[in-house]
Amino acid sequence: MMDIAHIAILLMIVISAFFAIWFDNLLNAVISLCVMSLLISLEFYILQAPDVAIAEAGIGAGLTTAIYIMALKACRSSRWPGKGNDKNERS
Amino acid sequence: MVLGTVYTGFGFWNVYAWVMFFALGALIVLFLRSTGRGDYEKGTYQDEVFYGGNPVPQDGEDLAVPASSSYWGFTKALSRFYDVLVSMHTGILSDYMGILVVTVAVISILILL
Amino acid sequence: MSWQVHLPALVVSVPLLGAFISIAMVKPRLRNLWFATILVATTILAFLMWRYVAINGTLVYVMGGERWNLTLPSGMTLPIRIIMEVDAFGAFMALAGSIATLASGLFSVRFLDRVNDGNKFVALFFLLFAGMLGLEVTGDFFNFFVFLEIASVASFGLIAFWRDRPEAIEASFKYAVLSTFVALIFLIGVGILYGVYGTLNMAAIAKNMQVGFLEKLALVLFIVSLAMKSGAVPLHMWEPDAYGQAPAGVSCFLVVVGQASLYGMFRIAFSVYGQAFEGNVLAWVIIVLGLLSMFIGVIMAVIQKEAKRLMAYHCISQTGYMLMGIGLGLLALSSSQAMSEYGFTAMKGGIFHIINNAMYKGLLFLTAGSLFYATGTTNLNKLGGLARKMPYTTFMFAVAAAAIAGLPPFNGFVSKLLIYESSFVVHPFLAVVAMVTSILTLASFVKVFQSGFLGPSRDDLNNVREVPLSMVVGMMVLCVMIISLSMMPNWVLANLIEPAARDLVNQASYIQAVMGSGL
Amino acid sequence: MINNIPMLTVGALFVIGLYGVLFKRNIIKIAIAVSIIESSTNLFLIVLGYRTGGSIPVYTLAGEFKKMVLPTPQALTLTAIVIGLATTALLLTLIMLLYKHYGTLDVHEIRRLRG
Repeated sequence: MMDIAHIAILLMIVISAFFAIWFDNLLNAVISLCVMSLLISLEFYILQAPDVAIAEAGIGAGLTTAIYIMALKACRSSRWPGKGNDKNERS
Repeated sequence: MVLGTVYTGFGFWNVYAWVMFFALGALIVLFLRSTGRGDYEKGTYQDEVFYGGNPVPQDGEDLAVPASSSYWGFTKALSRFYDVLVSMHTGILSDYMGILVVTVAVISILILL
Repeated sequence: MSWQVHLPALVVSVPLLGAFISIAMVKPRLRNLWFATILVATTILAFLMWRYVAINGTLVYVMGGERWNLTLPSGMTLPIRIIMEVDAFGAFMALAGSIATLASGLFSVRFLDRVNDGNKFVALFFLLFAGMLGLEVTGDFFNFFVFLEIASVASFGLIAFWRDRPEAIEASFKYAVLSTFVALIFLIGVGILYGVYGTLNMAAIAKNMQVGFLEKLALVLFIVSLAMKSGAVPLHMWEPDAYGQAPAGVSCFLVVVGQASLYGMFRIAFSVYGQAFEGNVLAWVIIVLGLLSMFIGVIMAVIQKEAKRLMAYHCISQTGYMLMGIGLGLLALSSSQAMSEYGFTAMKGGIFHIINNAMYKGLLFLTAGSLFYATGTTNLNKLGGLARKMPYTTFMFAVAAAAIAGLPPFNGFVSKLLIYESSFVVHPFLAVVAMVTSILTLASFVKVFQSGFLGPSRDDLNNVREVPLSMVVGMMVLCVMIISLSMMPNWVLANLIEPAARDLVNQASYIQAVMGSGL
Repeated sequence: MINNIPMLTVGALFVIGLYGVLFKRNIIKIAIAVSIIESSTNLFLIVLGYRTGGSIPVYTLAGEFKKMVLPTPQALTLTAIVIGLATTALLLTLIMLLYKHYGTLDVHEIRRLRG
C-alpha cells in the first residue's frame, strides 16, 4: 500500500514537472511548479527527511512561487513609458 | 650573470641582458636624435602637417584610421573562417546551453570509453 | 599554537564581515575608508597565509574543532568536520588573487562616487572576494560548491551593476542561467562521489580513490562545469559579454575569480584523481581545451571594436595557456622521466602564467576602465589621440600590452617561453599554436594602442583629462607588480612558482597533510 | 526495484528541465526549467542518503530502530534549497529588468551582444 502511494507520488512529480514546462500560460506553469515542489516535499518526508521536507515546502513551494508570481505581475505591467502596456502585444 | 637567468631545461634566458640591450638601443636612438637639425622652431611653418598636398582637416577624426578598418586584409582573407566563428556566437542563450550539453556529451564519450 | 593557524578561516571571514557591515555604512567617505581597509587587511592576511605555508608546509584548519575526524567507540573513524586545506598552490592563488583584487578595489573607489548605491557594490564586491578566497582554501567538496555559488551570485549582481544598460542585464542573465546549470551539474558530481565514498573531504576521497564508471562520470561533470566557469572554449560565450559589460574594476576582479575555478579544476585533476586515473585522456582533454581557447579566443579578439570586449576575448586565450601548461604537467604525471623532461617546466609555465595573467589582464581592464571614465566610451572607433592627455594610462597600457603579448623583458615572455619549450617536446604543433596566438595577441593590442592612444587628437575628446589619483594608484599597484615579476624571474620562480607546482604534483603530501597516517 | 524508482524520477526531472532550458523560448519558462533541474538535484541528494527501512537521523526520534538514513545529504540539501532560492530570485529579477528594457520575453530576441 505504502509502495503504491510512493510510486504514485513519484509519477505525479514527473507529470507536474512536465506540465510546468508544457503549459503555455505562465501562471498555470508556475502553479504546476508549485505542485511539483509540494509533492517533492512529500517525497522527502517519505524518504525520512522531515526537516528538508519542511524547508522545501516553505521555500520551494511557498517563497519561490510567490517570487514567480511577483515576477509575472511585474512583466505584465512594467514597461518603459510610451511602449504600451498591453500584455497581448507580445506572445 | 646568474641573477635574472631563467633555465627552461632546454635553454636559458636572461632578463638583464635584454634590459641592457634596450638601454643600448635607447642610447643609440638618443645619439641619432642629437645629430638632427638644430634650426627647428616651434610655431612656424615647420609644424604644419603634410597631407598629400590636400587641405588638412581640422578635426583629427577625419584623419584617423578607425579601429574597424585595421587588419582589413587579414579579416578579408579569412572571411570564410570568420563567418563561421562569428555565427557561432549567436547571442542566443539556448544555443549556448546546447553547446554546453554537446560538450558534456563529447567529453563524457572521451573519458568514459 | 600561533594565531596564524587561523589564517584560512580569517581570509574568508574578514571579507564576509566587510560585506555585511558595509551595507550599514551611511556616509560615503566612511564606506570608502572601510572598503580600502578591509581590502588591504585581506591582502595582508593572504600574504601572511602564503608565508606561513611557505615556511611550515601545508596548513590544515578544522572548523570548530581540533581534529577533522570522529572516532566512534567501535574504533572506526569518520571524517565529519569542515576542513580548510591550504597548500602552496592554494596559497599562491590566494595571494595572486588578492593583489589583483586590491588593485581593482582601489580603482573602484572613485567609480563609487558616480553611483547612488555604492554600499551594495561594496557588499557584493566583498562577497565575491570571500567566495573567491573560499574556493582556494577549502578542502571539502560541498564547501567548494557553496563558495562557487556565493561567487556566482555576487558576480551576477556585479555584472548587472549598471542596471540601466540593457546589455549589462543581458550579459548577466546569460551568465546566470549557464552558471546555475553548471553549478547544479557540479553538485550532482559531488553527490555521486559522496554516494560512492560516503565522505565529502577531498583528501579522504583521494585516499580511497578507485576510478570506476561513477568516478569518471563525476570527473566529466567537474571538468565541464569548472571549464565553463573559467571560460574555456567552447564554453566561453558568456565571458566576452560579462567581462565587457561589467564595471572595469569588476572585470579585473572577475579574471581572478575565473582563475579560482581553474584552480578547482586542477585541484580535482591532480589531487583528487591524480594517478588513480589511468591513461592520458584527461590530460589531452585539458590540453585540447587549452589549444581551442588560445586560438579561438585570440582570433575573435582581433576583429573586436570594443576595447573591453577585445580584452575579454584575450582573457579566454590566456586561460588557454594555463590549461595547456598544466595539462602538459598532467600528461607527464604518471612517469617521473617525462615529468622531469617537460612536465614540471610546463607546469611552472602554466602557474607562472596564472599570476602574470592576473596582473596584466587586470591592468588592461583597469586602463579600459579609465578610458571609459575619462571619455565615456570604450568603442575604439570613437577614440583617438589620448596619449598626450592621459600619459599615465598610456604608459600603463603600453606596459601591460607588452607583457601580455610576451615581448621579451616582461614577465609574459618568461611564462610563455617555459610553455613553448616544454610543449615543443610533446608535439611541435602545440608550440606553434602557442606562438601564433602570441603574435596575434600583439597584433590586436597594437590595434588598440594605435586607434585608442595614437593618432591625431579629436575635437570631441578635447577636454579629456587624466583619471583621478586613486585610480592611478590602483593601476600602479599592478604595474609595479608586473615590473617586479619581470625583473626578478629567478626569485619568483624559486619562491612562488616552484613550491606551488611541487605541491600540486605531489598528491601524497596533500592526502598526508589531512589524513596523517590514519584511516 | 522500488528503490530505483526515485532515481528514475530524478533522471526524468533532469531531462524535462534540460528540455525546457534548451527548447523553450520564453525566459520565464527557462527559469522554471532551471528550478526543475534544481529540484531534481535536491531529490538526488536525498535519495542518495536513503537506506531502505532507515529512520529519521535524529537520535531522540529514532526510537528502537537500528538503522538511520544518512544525515549529511540532508544537510547538503537544506543548503542547496536556500542557494536555489537565491539564484531563482536573482534570475527573476534579471528577467524583470530584461522585460523592462527589451519589452519581450523571447530568448531569441535578447541578443544584442553577439560576435
